[in-house]
Amino acid sequence: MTAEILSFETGRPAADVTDSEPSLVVDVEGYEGPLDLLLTLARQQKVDLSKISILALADQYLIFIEAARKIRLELAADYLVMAAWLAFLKSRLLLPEPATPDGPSAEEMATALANRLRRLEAIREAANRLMNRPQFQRDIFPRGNPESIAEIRHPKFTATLFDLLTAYSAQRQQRVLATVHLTKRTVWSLSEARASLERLIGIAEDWSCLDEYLLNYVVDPSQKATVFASSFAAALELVREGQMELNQKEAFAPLYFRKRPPQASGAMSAPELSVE
Amino acid sequence: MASLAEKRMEDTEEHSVDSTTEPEARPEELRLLEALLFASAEPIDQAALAKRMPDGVDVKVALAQLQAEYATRGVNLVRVANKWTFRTAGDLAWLMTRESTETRRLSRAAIEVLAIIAYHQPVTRAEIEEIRGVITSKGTLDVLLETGWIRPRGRRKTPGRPLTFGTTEAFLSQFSLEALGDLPGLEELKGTGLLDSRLPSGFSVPTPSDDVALREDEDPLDAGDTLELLLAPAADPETPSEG
Amino acid sequence: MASLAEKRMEDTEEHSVDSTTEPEARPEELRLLEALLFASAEPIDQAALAKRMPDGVDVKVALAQLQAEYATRGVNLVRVANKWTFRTAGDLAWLMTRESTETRRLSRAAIEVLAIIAYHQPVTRAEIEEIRGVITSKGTLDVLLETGWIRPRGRRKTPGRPLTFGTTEAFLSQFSLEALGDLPGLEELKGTGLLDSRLPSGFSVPTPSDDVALREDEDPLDAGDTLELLLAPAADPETPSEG
Repeated sequence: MTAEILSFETGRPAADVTDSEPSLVVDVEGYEGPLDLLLTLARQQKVDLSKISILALADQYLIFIEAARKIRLELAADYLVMAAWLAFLKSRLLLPEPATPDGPSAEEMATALANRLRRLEAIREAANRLMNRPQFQRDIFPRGNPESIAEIRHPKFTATLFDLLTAYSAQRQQRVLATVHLTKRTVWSLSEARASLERLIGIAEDWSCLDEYLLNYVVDPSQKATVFASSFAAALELVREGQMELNQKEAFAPLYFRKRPPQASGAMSAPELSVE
Repeated sequence: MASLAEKRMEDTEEHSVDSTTEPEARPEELRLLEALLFASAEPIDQAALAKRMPDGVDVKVALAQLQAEYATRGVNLVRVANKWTFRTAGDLAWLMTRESTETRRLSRAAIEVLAIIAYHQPVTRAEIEEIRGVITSKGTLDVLLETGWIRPRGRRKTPGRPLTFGTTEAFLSQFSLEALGDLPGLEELKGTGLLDSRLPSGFSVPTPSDDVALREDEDPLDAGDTLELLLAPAADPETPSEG
Repeated sequence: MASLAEKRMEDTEEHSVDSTTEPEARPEELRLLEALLFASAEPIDQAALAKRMPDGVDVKVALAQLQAEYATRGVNLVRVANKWTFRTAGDLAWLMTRESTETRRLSRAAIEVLAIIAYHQPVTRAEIEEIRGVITSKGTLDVLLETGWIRPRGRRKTPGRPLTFGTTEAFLSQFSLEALGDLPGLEELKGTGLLDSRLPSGFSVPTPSDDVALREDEDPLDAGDTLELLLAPAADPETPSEG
């Protein structure tokens, strides 16, 4: 996998130097991209990354890539781009700086690369330390047999006074109406009222107060309303028929009636219903 | 981890009130045992514990020591069916419960029974049934007793000595009534349209009273009733008598 | 430590109250706290604990006391993501080997990406790739999302509105971190200026933050993101903000 052994001093594969096995095992599969490869190469300089020789590193990288190409190892474009960039950087580093530098100087570019490497290394170190922390469920454990917190439920019942009264009224009423059949409503029918009025007319030759008569007539006060209503309707009918005259001074004033005088019987077409 | 541990130790020193003896003095096997017992999903027997302990540790002694250490704590080391486990102290059971209230609506039947008890109290179950025309299920009364709004107040002096029911102070409180006499009477019920105005003349609505004094036809509850009717809330002796 | 402990012992002797001989001297709230925390498998925050404690108990002080008491035991009281929980001591990992719990082995790439997210959060995929100098495969992020340790937290206000990633409470819990500030080596990293994504190392060194509040250059996730990123664990709205 990662059997590249490159000599820092020469920038050439160590295998060449120690002319034992001539084979240099070059394999990029073990690397997470060119930066990873560069970092591995840089580590072999065995110095603080801040003091690394970018020039030497570029050489190492280019040799590695060259070796890989020789054995027709398929290289991802990333690696080639980096190789081209490093070749460019190397030439800039070797040449004297142009008088008017536009853009970053070669030194700055080299520092930037060194910083990237330092940062990658730092994050790897951090990752390492992170993973070496005691991990939950691997090194340290929670309560194995947790005790559950029992839930005691207190029901809170709701009901309103309205519910209560409705329920009470409904069932009381229901029971009453179910057993005691509805008492027959005592209502004065129109014919009843007419018959009574006809009897009254026989007595009333002069103006008489209808209300008083009715009151005398009605026994049960609760029937007052129905007696009034029916009598009034019957009275209107009798007036229309010319048998009776009605008189009321104003709205809601007592209603007076009398038997229609006989002389007026001829003028039936104009019944007198005067409301002054 | 090292840094955290150190940090924790520093905290320790800051707050070191009167924590136990020198930690160094505590035998390591107690640490091991407590960690094992804490993390185990089930109680562990002594043999299984011994298997994980370093050689030469007297597990029995260590367990006894650990048990003694935890005896006064909120968590105790207990032996259950010959296996060891940590359990929260028995006297802290109250702490391990969470109380919650859930709102429940009373059933129609329950409200009806409640209303009859309110207006007709003291009233027996048979009387409630007579008014409603249906059998009252045990469950309905149980639910009402659970609400705390009704209580058995005595026994009717009739054959079978049936329980008489009445309402409680909680009932008044629930329905925002100052006294039971505030329940609307016949005319008011008619006025609100709840009762039909055409009801027969014989129809009446009792004037409700929750006077705690027993009526003439009531006996006090029997001594055994309290046990028999666990659900029934105790009558509040402080309830003032209401007209 | 030893000298301090001795000093403490002297202080104790002055008052002639030795806590070990008189277990009754231990404040009751410590019993309550230890029962609650011991029984629970899940960390509990201080507010929730305070709710269960009697009035007048300074829960913070009591927790510190309890933490100190347990610091040298096989079970420690630790704070994880601002919540308190008992856990077995880290140095007893050898004892706790469990046959069934096999932790997933993350690939080297996944570990690196996780570390970058932890130390640089909120961070976009492009920024992760910039640091690693290599494309991050979709699979790597998927695996990390599946662990529940990272989450997409928003979108960076830059062209393309890339997702920003951050860590979760589960991450803190997994690595026994009280807060992100406890990340190992964080101070050194900040000191070197290497945390800054810009090159060369600049003046301002950003501090990683898993504060749920979005940064100025972050937008909230889109409504569609929830569907698109089913793997992403939901953000815990209760997470208190961390510096």
